[in-house]
Amino acid sequence: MNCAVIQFAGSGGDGDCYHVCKNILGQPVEYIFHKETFAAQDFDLIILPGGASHGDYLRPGALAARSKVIKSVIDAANAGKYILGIGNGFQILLEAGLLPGTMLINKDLKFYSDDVFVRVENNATPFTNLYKNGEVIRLTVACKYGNYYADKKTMEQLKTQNKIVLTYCDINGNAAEASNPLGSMENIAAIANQEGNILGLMPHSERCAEEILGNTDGIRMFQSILQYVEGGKIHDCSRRS
Amino acid sequence: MFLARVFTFPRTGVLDPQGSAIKATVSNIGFKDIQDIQTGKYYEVRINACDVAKAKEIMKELCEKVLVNPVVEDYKFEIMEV
Amino acid sequence: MFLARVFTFPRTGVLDPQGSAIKATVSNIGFKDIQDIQTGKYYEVRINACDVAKAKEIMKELCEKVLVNPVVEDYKFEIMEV
Amino acid sequence: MTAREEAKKLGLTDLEFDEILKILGREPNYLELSLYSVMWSEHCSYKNSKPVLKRFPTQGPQVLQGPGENAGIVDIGDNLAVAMKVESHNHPSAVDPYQGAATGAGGMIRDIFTMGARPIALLNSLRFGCLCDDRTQYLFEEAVAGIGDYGNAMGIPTVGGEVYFDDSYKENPLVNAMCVGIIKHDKIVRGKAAGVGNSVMVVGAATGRDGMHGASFASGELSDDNPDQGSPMQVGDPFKEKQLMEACLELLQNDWVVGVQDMGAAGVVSSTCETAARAGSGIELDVALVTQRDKDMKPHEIMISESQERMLVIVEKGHEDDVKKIFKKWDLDAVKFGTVTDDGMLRILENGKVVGEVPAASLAEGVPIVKRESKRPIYMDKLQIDFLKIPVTDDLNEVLFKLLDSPNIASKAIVYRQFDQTIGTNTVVAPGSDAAVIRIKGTKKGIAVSVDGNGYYCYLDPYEGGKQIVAEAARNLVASGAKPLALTDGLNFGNPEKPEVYYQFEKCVDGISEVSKKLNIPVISGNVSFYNEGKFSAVYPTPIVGMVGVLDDVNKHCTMNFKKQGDLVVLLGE
Ligand SMILES: Nc1ncnc2c1ncn2[C@@H]1O[C@H](COP(=O)(O)OP(=O)(O)O)[C@@H](O)[C@H]1O
Repeated sequence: MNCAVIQFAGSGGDGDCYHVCKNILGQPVEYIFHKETFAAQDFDLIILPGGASHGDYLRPGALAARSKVIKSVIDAANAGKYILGIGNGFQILLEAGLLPGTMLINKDLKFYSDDVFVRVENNATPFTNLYKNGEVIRLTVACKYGNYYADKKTMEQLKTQNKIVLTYCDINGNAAEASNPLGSMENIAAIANQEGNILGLMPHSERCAEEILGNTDGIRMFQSILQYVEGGKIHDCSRRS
Repeated sequence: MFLARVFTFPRTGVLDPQGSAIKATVSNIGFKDIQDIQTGKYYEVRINACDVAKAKEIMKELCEKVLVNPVVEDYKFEIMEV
Repeated sequence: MFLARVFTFPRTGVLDPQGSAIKATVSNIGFKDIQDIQTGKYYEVRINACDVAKAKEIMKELCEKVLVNPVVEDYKFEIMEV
Repeated sequence: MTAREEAKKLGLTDLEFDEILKILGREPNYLELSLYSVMWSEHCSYKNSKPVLKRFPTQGPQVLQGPGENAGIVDIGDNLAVAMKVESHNHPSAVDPYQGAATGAGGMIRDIFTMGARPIALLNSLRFGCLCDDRTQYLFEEAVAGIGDYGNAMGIPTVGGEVYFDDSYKENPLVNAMCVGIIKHDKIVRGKAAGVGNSVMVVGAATGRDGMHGASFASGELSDDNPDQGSPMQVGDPFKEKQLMEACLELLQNDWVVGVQDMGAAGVVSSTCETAARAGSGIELDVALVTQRDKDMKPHEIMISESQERMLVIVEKGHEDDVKKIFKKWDLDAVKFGTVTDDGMLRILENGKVVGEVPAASLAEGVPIVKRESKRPIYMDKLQIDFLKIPVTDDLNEVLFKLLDSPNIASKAIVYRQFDQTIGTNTVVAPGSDAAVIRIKGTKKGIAVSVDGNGYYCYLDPYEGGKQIVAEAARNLVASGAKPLALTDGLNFGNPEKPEVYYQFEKCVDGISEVSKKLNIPVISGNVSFYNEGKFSAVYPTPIVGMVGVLDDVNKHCTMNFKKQGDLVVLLGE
C-alpha cells in the first residue's frame, strides 16, 4: 500500500502518521508538502494529519483547505483513493467540502486532551473492517474544536446512509451526555462520505497503535485499510489474468 | 482604497457556546440587564479597487470563499472609501 | 430593549497573527487587491434599559469588565433601540 | 535633560552610568543608553545573582553544554543528547495571563531549537493566589489556556508540570515553562558570532514596537506607575514559531551555519552582543535593513524590541541566499543586516550612518556586579514549632477529605487536560505520575522528566527547602525507573535589594547545590526571576527544579498505580 502524508503549514501530527505507516505497518510512505501537487495513481492511502495547520487561525482547517495540495487531494478522492483525515485533518476535509458539516468549539470552550471510548457504528468501511459493529474501543482525543455540527438535512443523510462510523460513548458503549466530552452532535467522532472512501475522525488512532504507548486499539484502523487495499489488489490481478 | 468591515455571526439555530458562556458569566457577576449575548467575528479588510461596486464584488467573493463558513455563519459587510 | 453591536480589534502596535495568516493565504489563492486584513471579535448584546444613556453605561462597563482585554484590544460599540 | 538624568529614567544607577562613561570614554547617546539599560537590567545581566550562581556544580562527564548558552545539554548515550531549560514569564503573565504565558512557552521552545535540538516535551510550573479570588481565577484560567494553546499549536506535547495556590502569589503569579529537546552530539549549534566577514541575519517575524523595555520591566516590582506597562503587549504567534522551528532545524543541518541565538528579551541587542561576546568578535549592523512591522521605528526601538518569533543567524559569507531559500519554503523572512568584525564593537548604523557604537562584551558581560546584603529573616525563628505538640483529631477521615479537597492536593487533570500530552507518539507515561516518561524513537531508550518546587518549605527554611526540591525531583525520576542526569533551575524570588530576600535566594541556591553535588546531578541551565512582589506582598521563595534522567530500556519504566490484588506494599526509607 503506497501511503502519502500531507504536510500542511503548521501540521503537527504528520510525523506520527508517517511513523505508523512506515514503522508499524511497514508500508512505503512519502511526505507531500502543501505547496506541491501529486498524481492520484501514485498512492492508495492519503492521510491528512492532525495538529494545528496555520495555527488554527480563522477556523481550524480553513486556511489549509485553501492550500495548493488540496486540488490533488480532491482529484485523488474522486479517483476513489482512500483519504483519512485525523483531528485537524478531519477539519480540513470539512473545510474543503470533502465531508459535510463543521466543527464548533468544544462545549466547555477549552482544549480537551484525554482518552475517550468510542463505539464502532459501521464496520463495513475500508477503515473499520477489522472492528466489530458495536465494539467499544479506546482512543485519544486532543483538540479545541471537536464539537461536530451539521444541519438537520445533513444529519438525516448521515444516519440514513449509515455514514456515522464512530461515536463517543462510555466504557459500556452507552452514548451518555457525560461520555461526549466535546459536545458533538449525536456523539459523532467519525464520519465517512457517501462513497465511503473518505473518513474523518477526531480521535487520534495513530497515537494508539503501540504497546509501549499503552494502547493498540487504533492500529486496527490502519490494518483495516491495508487489508482492504491489498485485498483489492489481489482481486484486481485475478480479474486481469 | 476601500475599507470593508465584515461581521460574522452564528446562523439562526446554530449553537453559540461562547455566547452562552459569556452570558452565564455576566449574569453571575451582576449584569442583570443583559438579556442575550451572541458572539461572532469582525474583520477590517483594505481593498484596492477602482470603485465601490468592484470592492463589493471582491468582498463578496472573499467572504464566501474564505472568511465565512456558511454551514454555521451568516455575515454582513459595509464598505467605505478611505 | 436595546441592541448593542460591539467590535474589538488589536490595539495599535499589537501583533495580529490571525490577520497576517489570513492575508497570506488570500494572496496565495489570487486575491491580489486585498491590501490588509485585521481580525477582531464581534458581539451582539441585548440589553434591558430605560433609555440609550443607561444602555450605553451598561455596555461600557460590560466591555471593560468582560468583553475586552484592554492590554491588547481596543473596542467600539453602537447602540440602537429594537 | 543630561545624559545622567536620562540614564536614571531608564533605570541605570549612578554607579552604572559612571561605568558606562569609563567604558566609552565619552557620554553615551540615547540609543547607547537604551542598550545598556536593557542589557544591564537584572533580567539580562544577572547582576544580582551571578556570584551566587557560581556555587552551582555545573560539571560532569555527562555535561555537553553547561550554563551560558541558550540551553544546557546532557549526554544520554548512543550519540544522543537532551537539551533543556526553564524560563519564567511572571511579570507579563500578571499583566496579560494568556499572552504572557503563551509567549513564555514560545521563548522557551526557541531556546531549545536554537541549539539544533528538536523539542519533544514541555513542562510548566505555576503559582497563583487562592482560587476563591475572581482575579486569580481569571489569571489561572487564562495562563493555562495560553501555555496550552501555544504548545498545542506547536505540536509539542506537554508532559508534566505543577500548580500550587497560595495567597503569597496573589499579586504576582509565577509562570515558568520548561522545554526538553533531543539532539545528536555532532549537531549541536552554539550562539557564536565568529569569523570576520560572516553575515549576520535576522529571520522569522517582522520587528514591531511590542514589549519595549520588557526586560527592564521584568526587573522591577509590579506597580501601577510602571510606565513600561503601557507599551504594546507581546502577542504570541505559535503558527509562525512552528514554521520558524522547522526552518531552523532544516537550516542547522548545514555546516556553513556559524551560530544561532534566540531573540528573546531585548531582541536584537542581546542576541548580537551576546553572540559577539562569546566569540570575542564584534558586529556591525544596519537597523534600517531589519524588516519592520510598525511605521517610523527609531534605531533604539528596533534594537530593544521584544517582538516574538525571531532569531539571529550567523552564516559563512556567501550563504545568505541559501538561508533565504530555506526560510522562503516556510514562508518566513530572512535578511542580512550585519557583518561580523574583529574590533569587538557593536556598531549600529541607520542607512549607512553610524548612530551608536559600544564594546559588545561590555553590554553582555560588563555590568558592575552588585554585592547584596544578606540577612536571616526574623520570621524564621518564630515559625519553628514542635511537631509533637500538634493535636491529633479523632476523625482522621474528615481530615483526609479536607486534604483531598484542597486545590493543592486535588488532581490537576483540569489543567493538564488542556494540554496535548501525546502528540509526537513518544509519551509513555503522561501527566499524573511522578515523572513523565518519553521514549526515544529508533532506540531502546527513554527519558524521564519532572519539574518540582516547594515554596512553603523554602519559606520555612530556604536551605533545607532547596535541598528538598532536588531530592524530590530525583525521587520522581528514580521512581519512574530513570537514572537522573542533570537539572535546570528556575529561581523565583522577591526584591533582591531586601537583605531577607537575598538571604532566601542564597540559601536556596546553597541547598540545591549541596544535593546536586551529592547526587551528581549537575545544574546545566536555568533562569532567575527577581522582583516578584506586588504592593502588599512578596512571593514565597520559589526555586523550581526541572530534571532529566535516562532509562536504558524504556520498557522497564514504572508507573505509580497499584497493579494487582495481593501485591506487597513496602515502605522504603525512614
Ligand atoms: N539559575 C540558574 N542556574 C544556572 N544557570 C543559569 C541560571 N540562570 C541563568 N542561567 C544560565 O544563564 C544563561 C542566560 O540565561 P537567560 O538570560 O535566562 O537566557 P535567555 O538569554 O534565554 O533569556 C543561560 O545559559 C542559563 O542557562
